[in-house]
Amino acid sequence: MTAFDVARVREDFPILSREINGHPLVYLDSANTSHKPVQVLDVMRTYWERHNANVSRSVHTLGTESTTAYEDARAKVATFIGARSPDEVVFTKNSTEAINLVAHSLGASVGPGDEVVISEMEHHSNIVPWQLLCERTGATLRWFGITDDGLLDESGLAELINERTRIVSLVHMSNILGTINDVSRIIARAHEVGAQVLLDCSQSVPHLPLDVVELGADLIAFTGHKMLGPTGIGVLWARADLLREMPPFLGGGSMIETVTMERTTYAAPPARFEAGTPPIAEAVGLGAAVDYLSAIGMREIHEHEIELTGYALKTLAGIDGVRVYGPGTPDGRGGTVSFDVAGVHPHDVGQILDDLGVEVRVGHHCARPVCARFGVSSMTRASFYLYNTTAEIDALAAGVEQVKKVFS
Amino acid sequence: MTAFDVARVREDFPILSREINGHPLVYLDSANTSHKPVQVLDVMRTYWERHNANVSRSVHTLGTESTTAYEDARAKVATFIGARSPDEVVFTKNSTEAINLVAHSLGASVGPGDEVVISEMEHHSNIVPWQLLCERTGATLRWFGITDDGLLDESGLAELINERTRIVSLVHMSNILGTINDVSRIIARAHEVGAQVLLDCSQSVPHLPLDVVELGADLIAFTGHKMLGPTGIGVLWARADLLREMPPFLGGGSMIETVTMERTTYAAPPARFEAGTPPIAEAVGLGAAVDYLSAIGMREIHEHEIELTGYALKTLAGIDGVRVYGPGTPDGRGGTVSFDVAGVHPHDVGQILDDLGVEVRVGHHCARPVCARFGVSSMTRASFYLYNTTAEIDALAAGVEQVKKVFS
Amino acid sequence: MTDQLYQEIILDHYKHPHGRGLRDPYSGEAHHVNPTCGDEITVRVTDDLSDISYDGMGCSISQASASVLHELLKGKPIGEAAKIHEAFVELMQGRGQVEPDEEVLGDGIAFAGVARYPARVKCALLPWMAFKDAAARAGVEVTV
Amino acid sequence: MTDQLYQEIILDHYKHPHGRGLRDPYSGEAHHVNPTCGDEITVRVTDDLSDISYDGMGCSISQASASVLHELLKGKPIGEAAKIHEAFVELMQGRGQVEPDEEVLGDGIAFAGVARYPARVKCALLPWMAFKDAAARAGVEVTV
Ligand SMILES: Cc1ncc(COP(=O)(O)O)c(C=O)c1O
Ligand SMILES: Cc1ncc(COP(=O)(O)O)c(C=O)c1O
Repeated sequence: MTAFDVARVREDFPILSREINGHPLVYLDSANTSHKPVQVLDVMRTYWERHNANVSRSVHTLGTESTTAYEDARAKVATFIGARSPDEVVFTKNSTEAINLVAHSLGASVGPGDEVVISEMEHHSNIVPWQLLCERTGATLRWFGITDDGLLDESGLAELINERTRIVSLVHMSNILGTINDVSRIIARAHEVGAQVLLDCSQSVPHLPLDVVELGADLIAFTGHKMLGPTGIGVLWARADLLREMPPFLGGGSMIETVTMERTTYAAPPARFEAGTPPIAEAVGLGAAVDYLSAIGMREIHEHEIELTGYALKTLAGIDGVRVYGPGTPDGRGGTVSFDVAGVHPHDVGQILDDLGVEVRVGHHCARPVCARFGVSSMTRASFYLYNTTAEIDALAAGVEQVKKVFS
Repeated sequence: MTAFDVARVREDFPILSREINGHPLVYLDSANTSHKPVQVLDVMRTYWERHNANVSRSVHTLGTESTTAYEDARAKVATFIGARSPDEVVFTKNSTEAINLVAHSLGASVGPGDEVVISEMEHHSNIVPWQLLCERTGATLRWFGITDDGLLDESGLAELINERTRIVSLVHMSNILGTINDVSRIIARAHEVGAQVLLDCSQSVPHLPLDVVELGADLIAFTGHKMLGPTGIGVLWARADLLREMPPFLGGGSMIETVTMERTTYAAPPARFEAGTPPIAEAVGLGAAVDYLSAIGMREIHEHEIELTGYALKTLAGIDGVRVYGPGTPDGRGGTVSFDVAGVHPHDVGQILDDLGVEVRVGHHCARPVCARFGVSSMTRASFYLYNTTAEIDALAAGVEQVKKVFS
Repeated sequence: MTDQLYQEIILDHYKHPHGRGLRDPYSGEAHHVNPTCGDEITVRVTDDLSDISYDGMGCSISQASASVLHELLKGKPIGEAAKIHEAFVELMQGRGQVEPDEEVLGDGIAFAGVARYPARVKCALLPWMAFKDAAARAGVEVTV
Repeated sequence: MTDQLYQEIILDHYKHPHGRGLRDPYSGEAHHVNPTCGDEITVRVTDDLSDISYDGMGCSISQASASVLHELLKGKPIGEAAKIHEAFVELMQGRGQVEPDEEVLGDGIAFAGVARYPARVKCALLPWMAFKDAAARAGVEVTV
């Protein structure tokens, strides 16, 4: 593909031809979950109809084909994020499990007096695992704040990350403010004091070109269903040398070397962290998703989204009574735009928009501390992906006018 | 369906028309993973092409449809196992996660001096989580042995399960010996001393009519991919009152009530145990699998498998040099038959069989202690499901003769 | 479509809520949260239901529902309040199949349309569930 | 099909293994397990490779591979052993695309067919990986 052609892209997504309440579907909720192109669905169907078997356990032909398909998917994901080796890629069920895995495995050596640092901008999935870890171990949880512009407040960096800090876990792109955090200074400081850095890339990997070596974090987590893949699959990437030292989290089949009644030894990574039958078809689907994204080009996708975001910010700014949260220009932010319609509760905004076929998310977006920070209990959020158009943003704007009419 | 018609059943499974190495596929590895009927694949495809959205988070139409589909699947699974309420059904990624969940959640109140009881017959997924729990907490792991006939050795029951016992976790049907454990005495004894009983029903729920209330255990675990469903989904069932008292395991989105920086409170079960975006399409697929199984009838399926097992035991007994492990008759055992061909390593048996299109599993079947108990490092296993035929067992027998020829 | 949901009666109660604000004295209080959207409500009751007061943040449906609750249950004999409570919950959980009785539910019948929106049923029920808890803490059982 | 896998040479080595059994003296020992199937092998080497002894349980491929390893590497100068080791590993990991050199690999060329069976490559490599570890422990690096 030479030029990005959104009309052609849309043809790959059967659901986009659906009607909602008599209107064409305008899906602006991809930060919640993305739709799947036929290319992904077909690969999974073929897997099930031709190659289905369990992996890593059978010498038979189907088992070998399945294992190859599963490991090829791992290699594709590794290439997609610039990992040095497929062995750095662990398949989990979603981002949330990947983060919990780290909280338990790296967290196993954390104790009283140690500190874990997160931020006020985190998704609940990057808050609760650390609260639970601190409860289990007596470590202290500390937080970066958010500036009025919706950026990480780094003013206290040198004190916040100190020699007691063991783990720093931050969102790379906020799922509510859209902010793309430039984490280079924080990573540098963390490494200075010997702390490990986990980045929650659930919103960045699907939308930006990302290279783990350049990024410089020690671990990252992301999730398949937000990047055109199926539900039931997520990824933990970690530096090979770190992963090798991490103790297992879930125990069971396929993560062992030898099991005896007295004592069990564990397989090398990534197997060590993949107990039980993994999400095989889902990994294969994610591999196909990554192929699809790569064929179009992550740079092209990102540029398309910058265009949409700029258009949306301008359009929403032009509507009386609408206030946008987070950075006001597409610089340093992704295609996730949360806003408020004066005097109307987001639930009601979302309901009226749905009536017009416009699907946005309303609520606290699993990021309640961000809502609290901005003094609201919830927000309305429109989020974009490669298949969205500026015409859909016009539909959103028309919907917001309708909202104002109903609640005037 | 009035009478069980295996030819008609086979038509629903596209993969069964495949050829392997020039021979029709003879798939005898369903204890490892089962194939999927078109009915399941179609439901998932329709979900993705028409209703795809995240659950429990969106008020829009797609979100409502997805949530309904997901919760309907929970209700179907609940009915399938006779649960008193859908709220007793927690979706996990597989059996292994379900068992680890229990080991962490129930296990959180276990300490030094406490005892956990499992058996020598367990799958690694029901061994390693308990070894890890005992390492974390200082509790003691104790084991039921296996008799020469491949049954649980209950001779030491009264001492083995005592007032120090907190959790008893046992396999309901062995994935290697085929034994269906009559666990009634063990459950009675465990309840006498106040211990909770988890049954690993990974092999029983797919193959037998099962009612959790009759069974009498406190919790059970099973896995979607072994019961015509997709990978990426498993189930933990637990009594509502027990589940309500269990602390969370994984932390993240959707399992919370309120999150603040200081303190988080948790949702009621099942949501409390489903952190992050759940395997939505996979749950929908499992719901369709349960519909398919119920339409045919679990009793009919079980009877078909008893017939196959009887035929297989007789056929294998008639081959010189073949030794079958586990119970010698279909009484009290399921359609999973492990055997040994004298003088030939299982890897080689499996390879020659695969050459003839016959797919069996070889190795330790994630149950190394069972192999050790019977003095071997591995076994060859044929396992049956509703789509298998006696003709396929004849193909297995012919294959074993070929094995003997090559290695004579 | 959403005309069914946003009936005039509901919008009226939303814009002009009855009995809003927390008052003393009271015998039982409960605070409920909708975990999906973060909406909250606090309800207080006296043990004879002579006052029901409430405050919170929420959408039009949950706010109007609280106002209707106040109007319907305040000052009612306990047995009657229990019946109205049950009728409202039944209406909400009826997936749009239950025919509401205006004699019992008064303005509450405007919520019949909400029952067709599973995601919003929780909003409508939020004050009613909080009321039930508050009443229980005041020693009043509103289960019939 | 499996004729490619179960070449006569392999079956011969399996039925009549060369140099099998653990012997003293030795300078390095390693025990390796194939986690999938539970197969095991123990390999011992002297620091001049004048003896390589082994024992274990395993399938025809892993057992024959150990026998061939013994035949090819025992008594070889370390540099040459390293080359043969590398050639064998390369052949196994070549997915059937590598043409084996009989000059270097001798009976080892019979394993060319194994490379087409990903599930069995681990079996063939099990003794070679154990040997490498044992040699390292004896102070001998077999990486070229
Ligand atoms: C008895 C038994 N328990 C547990 C498991 C683990 O199931 P899963 O791999 O789906 O977690 C299996 C199957 O692999 C099994 O047969
Ligand atoms: C920033 C961020 N982190 C974590 C998650 C959790 O992802 P999942 O629900 O797939 O585990 C999400 C999405 O829900 C997210 O947006």
